[in-house]
Amino acid sequence: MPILEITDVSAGYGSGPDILRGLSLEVEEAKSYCIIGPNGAGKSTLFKVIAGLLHPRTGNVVFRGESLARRRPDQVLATGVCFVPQDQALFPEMSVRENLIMGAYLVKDRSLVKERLARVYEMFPILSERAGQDAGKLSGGQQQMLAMGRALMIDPILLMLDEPTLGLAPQIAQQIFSQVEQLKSMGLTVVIIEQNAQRGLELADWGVVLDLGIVRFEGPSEGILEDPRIRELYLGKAASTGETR
Amino acid sequence: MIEDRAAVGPEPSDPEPEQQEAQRPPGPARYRWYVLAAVVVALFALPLFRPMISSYNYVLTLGALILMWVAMSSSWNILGGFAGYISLGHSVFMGVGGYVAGVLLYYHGISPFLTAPLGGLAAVALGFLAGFITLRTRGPAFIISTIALLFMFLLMTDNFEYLGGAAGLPLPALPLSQEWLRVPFYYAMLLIALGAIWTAYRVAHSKFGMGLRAIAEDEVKAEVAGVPTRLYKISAFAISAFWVGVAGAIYGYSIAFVRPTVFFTIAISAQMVLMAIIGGKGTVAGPVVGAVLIYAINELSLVAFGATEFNIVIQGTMLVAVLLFFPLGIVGTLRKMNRLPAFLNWD
Amino acid sequence: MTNVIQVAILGLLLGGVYALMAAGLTLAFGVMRIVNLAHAAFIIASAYISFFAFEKLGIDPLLSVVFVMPIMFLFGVAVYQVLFRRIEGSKRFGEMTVLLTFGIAIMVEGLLGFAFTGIYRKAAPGYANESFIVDGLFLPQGDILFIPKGQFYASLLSIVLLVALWAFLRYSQTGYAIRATTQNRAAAEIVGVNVRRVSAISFGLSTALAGASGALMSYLFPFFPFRHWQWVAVLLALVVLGGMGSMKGAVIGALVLGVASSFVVDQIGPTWGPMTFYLALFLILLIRPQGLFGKEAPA
Amino acid sequence: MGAMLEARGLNKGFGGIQAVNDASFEIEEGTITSLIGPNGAGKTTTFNLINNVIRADSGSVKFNGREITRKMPHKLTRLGIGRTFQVTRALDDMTLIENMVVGSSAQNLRGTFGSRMLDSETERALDLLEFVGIEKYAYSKAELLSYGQRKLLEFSAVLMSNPRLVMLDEPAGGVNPALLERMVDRIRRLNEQGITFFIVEHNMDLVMDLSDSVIVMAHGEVLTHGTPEEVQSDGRVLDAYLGMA
Repeated sequence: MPILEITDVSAGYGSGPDILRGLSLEVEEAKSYCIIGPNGAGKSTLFKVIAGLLHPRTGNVVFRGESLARRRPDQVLATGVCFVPQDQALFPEMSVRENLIMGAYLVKDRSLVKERLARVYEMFPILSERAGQDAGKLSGGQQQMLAMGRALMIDPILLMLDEPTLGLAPQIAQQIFSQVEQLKSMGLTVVIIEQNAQRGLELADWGVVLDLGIVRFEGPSEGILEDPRIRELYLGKAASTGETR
Repeated sequence: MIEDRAAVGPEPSDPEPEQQEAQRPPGPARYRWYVLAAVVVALFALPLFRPMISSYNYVLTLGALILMWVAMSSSWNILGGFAGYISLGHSVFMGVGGYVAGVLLYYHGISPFLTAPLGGLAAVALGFLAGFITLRTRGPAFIISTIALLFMFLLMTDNFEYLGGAAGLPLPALPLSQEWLRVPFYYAMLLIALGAIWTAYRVAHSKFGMGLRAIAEDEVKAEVAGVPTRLYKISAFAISAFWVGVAGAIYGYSIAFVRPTVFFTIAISAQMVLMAIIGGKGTVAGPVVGAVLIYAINELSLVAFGATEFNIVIQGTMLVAVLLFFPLGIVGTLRKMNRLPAFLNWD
Repeated sequence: MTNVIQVAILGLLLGGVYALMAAGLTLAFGVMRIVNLAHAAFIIASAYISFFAFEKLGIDPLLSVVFVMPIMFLFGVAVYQVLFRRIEGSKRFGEMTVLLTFGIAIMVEGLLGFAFTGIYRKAAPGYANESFIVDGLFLPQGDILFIPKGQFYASLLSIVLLVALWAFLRYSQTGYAIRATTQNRAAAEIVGVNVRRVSAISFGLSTALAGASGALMSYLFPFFPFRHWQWVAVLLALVVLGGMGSMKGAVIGALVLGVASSFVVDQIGPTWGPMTFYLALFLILLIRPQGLFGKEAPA
Repeated sequence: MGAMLEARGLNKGFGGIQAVNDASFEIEEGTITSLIGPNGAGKTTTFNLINNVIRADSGSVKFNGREITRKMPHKLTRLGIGRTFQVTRALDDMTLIENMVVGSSAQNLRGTFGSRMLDSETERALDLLEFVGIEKYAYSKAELLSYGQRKLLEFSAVLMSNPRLVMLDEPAGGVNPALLERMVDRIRRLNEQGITFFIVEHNMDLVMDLSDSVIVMAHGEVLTHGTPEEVQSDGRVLDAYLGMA
């Protein structure tokens, strides 16, 4: 029984063309997904549609029986769907602690906020060390951890991470991955867009390959990278067949 | 990240928008020139019909003022309409023109009818200088700096003895009998208005004007396309100052004094902005239509209500209403609806 | 030496009031990118309320903030809902807000002129013409300092309000949301802030601050409807100087320029005071177009 | 005789992230060179650094042996470097013809304040619009064009200034196959006439088909530079896309 059902969604920006072109996808509870695909495939757009930041032109997004397609972002968040965008989207002049508290903006119970804050600090000790520092002054990796930590403050059911390791050194990226691993083990449903496809797929139960605004193919994450269609997707038709021009 | 904000996949369908044929759009109907020529001839001939006009001086004064506003809002439009840089302190140039001519008359006895172009050039010089500094910013900060420029000049003229301080300089009247006194001012303003419209028309129909419109739409794109944006912006500022300065010179003479509060008040700048926006900023005809209309409304409400405050309320309300409902102004909106009379299509 | 201290004190007292006035303007710009040219018109409108409350009902201008601020808050929320919501997301939003508020300023000015005519007003509560006198202490023998009571109270109230604003922004739930929206509107949406609601509240707060400033203005400075232009020019100069949207920049700018203008007044003459602000504005545009605490705009 | 375009040690950081890191490359005259790489590799930033829309932190750019690092963009256009934008920035409120002519250099005051368009310019603009096949919209406003047609407009407008080097930022993004074919054909024909192309593009079929040489960027650095075949068979390139580097 999927918790998130995306059916036939088309979406685009302003008066621009459709970026998602009738995309359908099902996400099951407590499983983890890695979305890969070349630039321009519509990966980030898909996340924005789910998060309510972009309304689909056609199709529907249903989360646990409720339609999200016309909801405001804060209403989507309240259902337990949380989005960590690619550009981290922190509040640069707020301290780490304040950023985390902002993450629980919709949580009215103060003691609950405190509890979760402690849990995030435990999971990301570096954030607790830097609690008083402005978020804008953190390193790239720390900012990413803060973005993830902030997402946890709402205690999400479904967590969407858009390229969490973008621009990070391999070692730092490794840390981020192990933290995602931890989130998984906590029972969260995680959907991740990851450039480091190999690592991302290792982490995930299920791989989804997007191209040109639709799901090109999906399957258990092992073996996806060996699929010859992958090479073609990233390096052109000639590359997959081994022929040259 | 910087890249791929709007990464896009191929488009399955690329609907061809509905289009007319590839010809050049039909040229503007010819009769518009007859209409315009007739209007200009009528304006030149107006003072000749003295016996037929009951309140001759009132009509000429009114005519001169409307023409002055036509000139000033048309000039404002070159910077604010074409280039998209809103100046809320444009009357500073009127004051510069007024004071240059006023000083030359008061201290040296040279008639403003001769020195008005000098007033305009002084305004141009200030335009260059101010543009050089204020055009380093864009948007709100630029607008604010134009207001500050205006108040700087108010303060300075208020405090310079040479310029007569807050009381200003009284100017000797034109040595003419009362009955002919308004005629030279009327003709001067008519020439100024025609000059300003011509300038706006030339700018609109030049590479320069096209560059300004590109700047208004997307400055970075314009620059990369090859438009020297900084030079063009500063030039637009300076050019848009010229006729305002000339008009100021004649206006000071016509009221027989120059005084800081006559020129350096935001109300006068506001008027220019209002006229251009209501008429349609960025079009050549818009400011002309706006100036005539607003001035007519002002006069009517003065006659009807007598209170200037009420006038101001109407102006503010009109500005807000036009911005919210017809941001393109009268001419712009009519054109969009394809309802613009041919004789007003000057672009 | 005593004179220098005296001038500096007067400047600081003035700067405190300027800071309060500029804070409201900065709040509106920071959260919603609204350049409110009508801010000073709102201040003058509020000054009339306080003035008449004093003249007719004998309510002390300093106390009148208790009702002027809520009135202006509601007024601001209404203005936001009626005017700004409909242009949100439009192409040239910044420019639109300037022109719209320009129109509003003209309207308010006209209405005030219509209702109260153009004559100068100034409330005169008892303390307005009294001073505290400081002597002894560290001062040379025989020298004394005057601290005008009216300005002292005004400055004190400004500080109280600014601190309250600071605490509100820093510790309240809504304050968090306002700061978050200021710093990163998209991120605020992501964490569940209803940015439209926050915008309405912020604009209301901004006009409420104008209300408080007006209460102070009613007895500190003579006012009449047309005066708001001079004020808004000075306040906007302050806001640009501080780096548009930076509260810290606006407050520091207000204090520094308050003192600077006070020295200009002392040394050159009272009419040159505002010149300090304009000159500072052009100087900063030449050296650092993004303002003291502003950030460089991306390409 | 050096290369036509020579970038040396370009650097640009945004906040904590090094968008372009010590990038050096050369583009030979008469070639079609593509710049590819995963998201966030710094491709568009590199473009922006070359024509100085964004100022480089360090490094230099030479065009035909001439230092152009600090030159204003409009001067570069005059020197013969044309450039399109990723998100098409057509001047919506202007007609296609005006879009074409707006940048053409007015040589003197007469040219600047004389007629909006010279007959020769109109003719050339019409020719170029015809060349890309959108001449029937010549006197309509650009806002009426579809997304793909805008790309063609942008492409043809760049040609107005008789550039020697044309930089295209994602010419194929959002363009339907028919229009795309047209675009590719036109690029080829112009290249045969001796115009050098430098292209950022995601459509790998197009890149591999069209390019004489391909520069691959990842993490702001130039990873490799070679022929399409070399790049396609270079294991590091796919690894860079899939994050396995």
